[in-house]
Amino acid sequence: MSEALPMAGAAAQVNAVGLSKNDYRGNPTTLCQGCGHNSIANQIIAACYEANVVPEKIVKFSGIGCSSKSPTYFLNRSFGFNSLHGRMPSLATGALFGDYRLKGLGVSGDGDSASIGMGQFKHAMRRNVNMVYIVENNGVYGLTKGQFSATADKGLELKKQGTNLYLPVDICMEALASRATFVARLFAGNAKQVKEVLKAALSHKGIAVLDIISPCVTFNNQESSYYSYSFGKEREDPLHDISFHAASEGPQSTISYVPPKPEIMLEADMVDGEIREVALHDGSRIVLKALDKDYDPHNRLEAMRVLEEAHANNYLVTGLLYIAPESPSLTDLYNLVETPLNRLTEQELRPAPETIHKINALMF
Amino acid sequence: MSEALPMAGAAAQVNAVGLSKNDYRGNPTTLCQGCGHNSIANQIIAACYEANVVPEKIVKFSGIGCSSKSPTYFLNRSFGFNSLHGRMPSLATGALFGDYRLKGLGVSGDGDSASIGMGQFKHAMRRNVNMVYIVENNGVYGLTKGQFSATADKGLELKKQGTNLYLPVDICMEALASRATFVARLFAGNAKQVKEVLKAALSHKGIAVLDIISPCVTFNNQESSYYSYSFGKEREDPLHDISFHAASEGPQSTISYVPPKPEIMLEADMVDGEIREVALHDGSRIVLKALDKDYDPHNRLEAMRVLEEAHANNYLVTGLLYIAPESPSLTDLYNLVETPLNRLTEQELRPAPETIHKINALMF
Amino acid sequence: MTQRIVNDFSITVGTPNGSGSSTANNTILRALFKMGIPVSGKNLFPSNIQGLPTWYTIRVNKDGFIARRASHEIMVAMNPNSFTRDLADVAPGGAFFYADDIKLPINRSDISIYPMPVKQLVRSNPEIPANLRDLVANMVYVGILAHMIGIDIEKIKLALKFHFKNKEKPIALNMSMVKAGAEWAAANLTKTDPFYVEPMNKTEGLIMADGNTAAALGAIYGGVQFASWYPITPASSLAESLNEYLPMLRRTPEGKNTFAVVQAEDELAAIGMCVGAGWAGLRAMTSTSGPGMSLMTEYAGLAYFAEVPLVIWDVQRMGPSTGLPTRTSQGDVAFVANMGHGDIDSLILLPGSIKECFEFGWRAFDIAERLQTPVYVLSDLDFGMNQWMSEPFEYPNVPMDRGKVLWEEDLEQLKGDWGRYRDVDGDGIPYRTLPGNTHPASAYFTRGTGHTPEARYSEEPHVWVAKMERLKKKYETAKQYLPRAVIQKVDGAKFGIIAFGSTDPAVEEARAYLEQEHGLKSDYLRLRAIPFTEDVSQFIAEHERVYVVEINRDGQLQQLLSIKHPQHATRLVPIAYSDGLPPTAQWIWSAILEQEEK
Amino acid sequence: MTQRIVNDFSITVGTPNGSGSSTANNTILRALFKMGIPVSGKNLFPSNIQGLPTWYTIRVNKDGFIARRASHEIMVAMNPNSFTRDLADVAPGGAFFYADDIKLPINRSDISIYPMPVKQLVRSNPEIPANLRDLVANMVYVGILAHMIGIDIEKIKLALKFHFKNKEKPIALNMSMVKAGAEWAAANLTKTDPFYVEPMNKTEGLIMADGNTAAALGAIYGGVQFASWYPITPASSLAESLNEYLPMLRRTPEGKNTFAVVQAEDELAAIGMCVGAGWAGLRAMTSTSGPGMSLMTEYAGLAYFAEVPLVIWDVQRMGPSTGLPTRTSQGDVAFVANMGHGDIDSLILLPGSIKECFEFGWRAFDIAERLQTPVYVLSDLDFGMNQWMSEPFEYPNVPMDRGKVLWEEDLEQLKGDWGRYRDVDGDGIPYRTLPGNTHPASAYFTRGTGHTPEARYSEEPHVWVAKMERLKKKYETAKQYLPRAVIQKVDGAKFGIIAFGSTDPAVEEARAYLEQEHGLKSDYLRLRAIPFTEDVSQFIAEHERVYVVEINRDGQLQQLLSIKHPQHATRLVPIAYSDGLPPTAQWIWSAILEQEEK
Ligand SMILES: Cc1ncc(C[n+]2csc(CCOP(=O)(O)OP(=O)(O)O)c2C)c(N)n1
Ligand SMILES: Cc1ncc(C[n+]2csc(CCOP(=O)(O)OP(=O)(O)O)c2C)c(N)n1
Ligand code: SF4
Ligand code: SF4
Ligand SMILES: [Mg+2]
Ligand SMILES: [Mg+2]
Repeated sequence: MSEALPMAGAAAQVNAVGLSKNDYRGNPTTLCQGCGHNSIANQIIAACYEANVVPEKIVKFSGIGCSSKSPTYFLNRSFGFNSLHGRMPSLATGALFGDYRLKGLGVSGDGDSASIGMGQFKHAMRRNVNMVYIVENNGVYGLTKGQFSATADKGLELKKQGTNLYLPVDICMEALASRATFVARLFAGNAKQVKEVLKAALSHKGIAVLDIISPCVTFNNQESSYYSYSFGKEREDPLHDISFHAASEGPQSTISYVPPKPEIMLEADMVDGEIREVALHDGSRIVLKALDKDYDPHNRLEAMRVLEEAHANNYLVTGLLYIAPESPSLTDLYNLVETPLNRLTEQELRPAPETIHKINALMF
Repeated sequence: MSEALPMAGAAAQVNAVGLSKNDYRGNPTTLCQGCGHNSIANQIIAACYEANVVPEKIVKFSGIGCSSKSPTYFLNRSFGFNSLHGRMPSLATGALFGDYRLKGLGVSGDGDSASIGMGQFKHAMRRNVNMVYIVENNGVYGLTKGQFSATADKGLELKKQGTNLYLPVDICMEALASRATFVARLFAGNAKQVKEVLKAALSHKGIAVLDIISPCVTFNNQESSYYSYSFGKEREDPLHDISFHAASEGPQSTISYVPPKPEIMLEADMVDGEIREVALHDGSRIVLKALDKDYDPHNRLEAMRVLEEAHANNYLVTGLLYIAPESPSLTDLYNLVETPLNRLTEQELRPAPETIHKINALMF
Repeated sequence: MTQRIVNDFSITVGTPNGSGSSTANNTILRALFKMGIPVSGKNLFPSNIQGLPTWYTIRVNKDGFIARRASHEIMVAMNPNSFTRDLADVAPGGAFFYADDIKLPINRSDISIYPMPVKQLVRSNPEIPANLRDLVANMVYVGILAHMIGIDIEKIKLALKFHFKNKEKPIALNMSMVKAGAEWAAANLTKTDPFYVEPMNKTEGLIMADGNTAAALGAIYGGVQFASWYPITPASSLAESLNEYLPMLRRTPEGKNTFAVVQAEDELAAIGMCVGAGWAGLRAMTSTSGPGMSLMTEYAGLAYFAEVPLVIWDVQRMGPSTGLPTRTSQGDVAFVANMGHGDIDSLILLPGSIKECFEFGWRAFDIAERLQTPVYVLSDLDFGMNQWMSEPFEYPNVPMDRGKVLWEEDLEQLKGDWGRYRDVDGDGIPYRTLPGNTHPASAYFTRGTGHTPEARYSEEPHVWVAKMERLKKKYETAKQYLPRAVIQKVDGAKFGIIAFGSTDPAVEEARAYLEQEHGLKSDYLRLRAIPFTEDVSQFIAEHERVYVVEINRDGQLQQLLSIKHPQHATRLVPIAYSDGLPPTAQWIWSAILEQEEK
Repeated sequence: MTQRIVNDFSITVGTPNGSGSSTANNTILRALFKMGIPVSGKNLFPSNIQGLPTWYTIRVNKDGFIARRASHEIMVAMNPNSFTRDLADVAPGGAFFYADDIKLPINRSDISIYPMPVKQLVRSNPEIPANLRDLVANMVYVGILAHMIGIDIEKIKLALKFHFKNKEKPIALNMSMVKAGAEWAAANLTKTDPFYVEPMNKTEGLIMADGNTAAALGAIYGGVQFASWYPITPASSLAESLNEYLPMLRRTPEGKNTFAVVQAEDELAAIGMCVGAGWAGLRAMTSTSGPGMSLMTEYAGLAYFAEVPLVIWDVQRMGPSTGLPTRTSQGDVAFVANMGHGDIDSLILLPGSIKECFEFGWRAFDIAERLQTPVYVLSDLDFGMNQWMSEPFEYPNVPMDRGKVLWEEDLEQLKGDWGRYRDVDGDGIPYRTLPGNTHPASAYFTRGTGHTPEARYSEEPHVWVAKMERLKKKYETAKQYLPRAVIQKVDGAKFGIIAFGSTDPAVEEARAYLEQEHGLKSDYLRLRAIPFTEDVSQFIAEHERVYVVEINRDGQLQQLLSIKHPQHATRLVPIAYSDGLPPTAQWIWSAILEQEEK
């Protein structure tokens, strides 16, 4: 529809697929000023632009919440579906069968994914649905005005809500327990890292879970919370710097939203300060820089250990925690025809007339 | 109701609370002969009898499935509620507020808890609901005739269902990720271990998750599956022998279903072959015997490691994986009056008449 | 001995659940069918896998009336736990066959009693491996019955051949027991009952199928591209039939799939996936029963409001709640008509035969995509899980209707000027684009919140009202795409009958009875869709009394008809009853008689 | 200058959402209320936290008609984004106040225009910290308005005192801006509009409250013991009010709680917990809105069938689907009446005032426990989230009815001979025991599947039918426990009106208008519960035309009335409309006039 068209006549700078940054924008935000979710939306725009994503090859999904509103704030040229509270994963799962060449980009909240949506969230990971799954994690229900979500810390106090009595859900731990194939924890205030991990996630085949701590400036900005900016900034403990190299710089076919390139495999063993490349399914790469220690993002248990340690020591660990680059995504498992399902014709879909006799013959 | 009364005039042997084993029985099973669920029901009867549980102090819960039918096969003198598919946890959570002195005993299936019930299952653990939560895990939907459940192994083949395409849910890993305070994996064929861990679980304050591999003889008994008896027996890798010592042998007050005794705390550090006692909230104890190695069931990460290792090496690890004996259970957090809520009178529940004026005065 | 009673009685077999009697029972059914005699077979089974009593009741009727009957002329008692009751249930003058290892008192002298040495005959056959003995034991009663009432052994062989897909070993094994039974009966039993079957030619050209298989096949011919489901009785076999037949019918020569079937983690997810797939342009369906329908409510409302096509099969079982999972009902009509908070209109298809299960299997997609809305197909356990005689399935007689979809070239022509929810054609149906469309103006944003014709968020009161009124218009438009009612009128009808779904055979039989025995002629409208089309209103207007027959407590369809026909509300008399069993003609005619004689 | 118009107009304030205008608006409302003038205030706000346009509309009416009006005599425009529209919306002859930093064209000469130097006045007050400037800016228009229409500054102070719980600092800060505004207006503005307020004595003895607070307080006086909930607009503040008032009213002298409130992970769990708690003998409740209701469907069906008491508040918002989360509606009536697959009957309470929100808050528990079934209370956003004048809350005038519960001593007397689902008293209501009962015969097993009077599993057809018929009987029994309709009859009434819930003020105003302006007198039945009691049927029978007024598209209540009154179905004329805003009297009278003039 016309609102989604790039501005006519603008002589803007373009990327490898011939699009300007404007082509990646959405409508103006209606979130609060200073909301962490806004900076994430901006990084999505930047990441897609820099990664030469073709917007029509992305499908946006969300549940319900402030976070779930964000898909209207980026990629106006992508289809999008703002579904039901906690039920984005199933919708995305079905929709991505429409055209297996599309990449899902889901934005959810901690209430949306960890409270009401826990079940669907877990099952989307089990299925390795081909999507980037962002949880904009602020520990509260923003849109309904500040109740505790399931990621709020036990003992946290909020004015109208009293004390939170229940243990927090750790999104990354859940992702690991469900064998998600790409798991990262980020901090919305750290724009560059968000952008780089986003680019990596967009190149990953299967589900990439990004737990992005994204403070709610309006309802949860106390000193005692993980999810407030000030606290987040202090406690943040970056695991890696990640920078993204597109495998190809030339204009891409419209079939793939990410530049396809020969695969570059990950080398073994890392030492402190070493730069490590992780090969992604499509041949593009991410480069990991180990800041603190030899961290191997291919080891699930190690990722759990790092999370446990962080939990025990009360700090946030950010970066790419885990990646399993070779797992087939859901649609890969279905032995589908090459033409996207939603472009098949009647001839291709309706069995030939003569088959009906065979079928009737089977009915006795 | 009269069906639940012990047989009149029977001169049976009685336990410390003066009940015979008959007082713990239920109706005859309607499950298939040889179903793993039946042996678990029998162990529940034995465990409750031996642990001197007062049946009226137990409330049985279940979802829907063959497994969820079992609560009618034991403890006819306990209240029970066969709820909805996947929604037992919420029902139990609410019901146990009725009388905080009651212990929940939930029986669910892998479909019931890991497929449809994933969300509620996880949230019950977050809340540390005061119940024993048994998952009778057979990797299939028994009652609906043999479809894959979420704990079925990826690649598993079943006649009418084809190949399972999705990763299995690991109930114990989920329990650990959600910080359940008591997590064990058992094998229904190993009656003694089931009984002993059950007794320990009944003494635990808060949620005790028992993932009991319980083969479906009718729909999932292939060689390639974890959940068949033959395979289970071979692969089983017992972590500990657990035996339960009731802290008291005398007749118990009707208030507590488990013998209260002075607490015996757990000693630090274990060596191979050592016997370790884990203190439970009510002073009764379990004794752990380390078979393979120094295993510390107080270390969540270690439990995860053991599970990961077992997974990598394709075997089953059974025993008490994790216990956090000191966590308050849900009802403990609510600062409730001593009288059970469901016995409060109108006087106690309706604010005094004069308060209405104060309230009206506040309305402007 | 009294007069021979030929091709007009019921046979009921009582066995413990899970004892493998279904092969035997189906074999009897199929053999009778192959003899050209109209038959039906209904499985009255418990919600249990093994051990509880279960019955299979076969109606044999030369006139083609195949509704269940409550009386059992021939009873085969294989289950000690239901023996006494089975014995009591035999119609006076009937025949009682029983496995002679059941040693229980037999206290009736008004019926013929035939003991069957089942165990003995099985054990005496050395070819039968010990572990299969219990299984093939059931074939003994097939053989004995065959001899005693005259079932053609060759037709039994045909049935077994079909059942075992021509595999010789099991066919031979089972046939040996059938023969052993027949021979034993010939040598040892004296027939004292009057019941016989004789060949006819009333089933020629017909097939034998259950409604779930028919629905799945229909969907496959309708080009189903995506199905998500969660197991539940009695709907599971619908999705399982998709799994069975899709690979056969819908793979490319290269062996690639033009479909995907996903077993979801629950019904919330099953419908969520379907809504996603339908939105993305796939012919998407899900199938479930009552509890699953309840869980699908929220997503159903979204699909209605966001205008996403999908097909939902509700194979009804007995509710409320978990109810009787293995018993039939038509109890979800009112719920489905109101499925979702807020103002909702539901398009509902009501197949009334196995052939229509097939037909609505494909047609539902055309309707859903044309109207861009969920289409509910209400079947039930009786259709879904029982074998029925049926006209053969007919290849779809119209091309697929994919509805109003704009692809790249369409947008090119429109110069990108389109709006997802604009009512361009005045029929209330807007145009849509599908993800994957690469035209830069193709994308739009879908939501369950208020939106303008351009699909932008809006809370404006007039925008909301306009949207809701357009949806209402669409509901009106729908009528022209829905199957008309099937109306039978006769001269001198005293009243009308409205029914739908699996009650049709019972209604037809009741009509015949009322006419023959009481001279009460009736017109009959078999409803096939909601909203009600003009012909339905006219039918009601033409009759002073219209009996609305349905298998539920509250007369749910009658209520919906009342709402839409306030001027005739008092004419609509509910004949509503639901006890879990398929309806009998007697229930209908006696209820009508009671009213008519008032 | 034209004639003074006193105490009869509307004031509407347009601000950006989240700009803190609610203190200012509530202050105006409360001050007017304290002046003794009938008022109402309605917040027309977007589903957004900060930035989108929002309006607050105050009706001032000396005759006590406090329904919303569509015309705005006084408009205060604080939001550049809605400025143009706000300007256009002022009634001819009205007054337009605006923040003078908004520099947009003003193209009307038929109204009075008053610029307000808001920013300037705020900045010129050195006592106001920079970070609070935006917040208190709104007090400027309070002050200006006060001066211009005559709001008593002392009453404003009272309102602020209440708002800030007597905390001096904020009261002083805000009052300083009110005064600055008033003084500036006195010095700089010349009044050219006719609108004034003057003190009256029409609010004496009344309170000011919202329906969610009232409901929560009512529940507390009803002895609520367990509440589980999941946040959702517009229901959240009901549970949050429980959290606020329970500790004050329901702690023992030792500081222990006689209640528990659990925030569930979603609505499936919220109702599940409630069913558990209700089953265990607690007065259990949950509160939600449309989407949550949809999700509660499956458990609601179980509670109906297993006969578990609980109370469900549905604070209705605009559906279907996510709809307009911050707009009001009465759109869930049909859904709730059919909430669950299978045959369902729902007990529904329909509070029609804030006082009734309180009353039904406690009464719902009595009814639920007496009938052992879910009780739905349908409120709506207009009640739930807006401030209303109200009669004071009344202490419950009857003792609690805990229904038929057997404790240890009862079972002792019965010698353990009881059955959970036996209809001992012939009223369809059985007896129950509660977990924790230590009598060895107390326990029973509850299920959503078919069961005998002794609570044993059963699939027997007659057992099922008996159970369902008993439930129907219980539904009949219910009528004697439900609140009767409130009926107003006048001599010479030409027709009847049926309405419920928050439409009452608009209906009353419409009736007055129709009588005064058109000589059309009407009788009025305010419905307070479903099922319909005899008085409702009689009311319908007494009128040739009965207008059924409701805020939805489909005339849902009218449909339910039609079903139950087929003989009068044509008399029931739906006056149904729903655009998200609270109804106006004009909508009702014009719709009725249109019909009457036909
Ligand atoms: C079924 C249902 N229940 C409740 C709601 C109300 N609701 C809207 S957003 C929301 C919470 C959102 O929290 P989160 O996902 O953390 O997003 P945030 O606003 O914090 O970004 C809730 C409870 C709803 N829309 N649907
Ligand atoms: C909402 C709903 N969906 C589906 C069903 C049908 N159903 C009954 S039991 C069951 C699966 C049970 O599997 P599991 O929990 O593993 O138990 P098992 O029978 O294997 O012991 C299903 C899908 C149902 N009762 N309710
Ligand atoms: S309320 Fe919180 S989460 Fe929502 S938009 Fe505002 S800052 Fe963001
Ligand atoms: S079907 Fe499987 S799970 Fe169910 S009772 Fe039989 S053996 Fe057990
Ligand atoms: Mg949040
Ligand atoms: Mg199972």
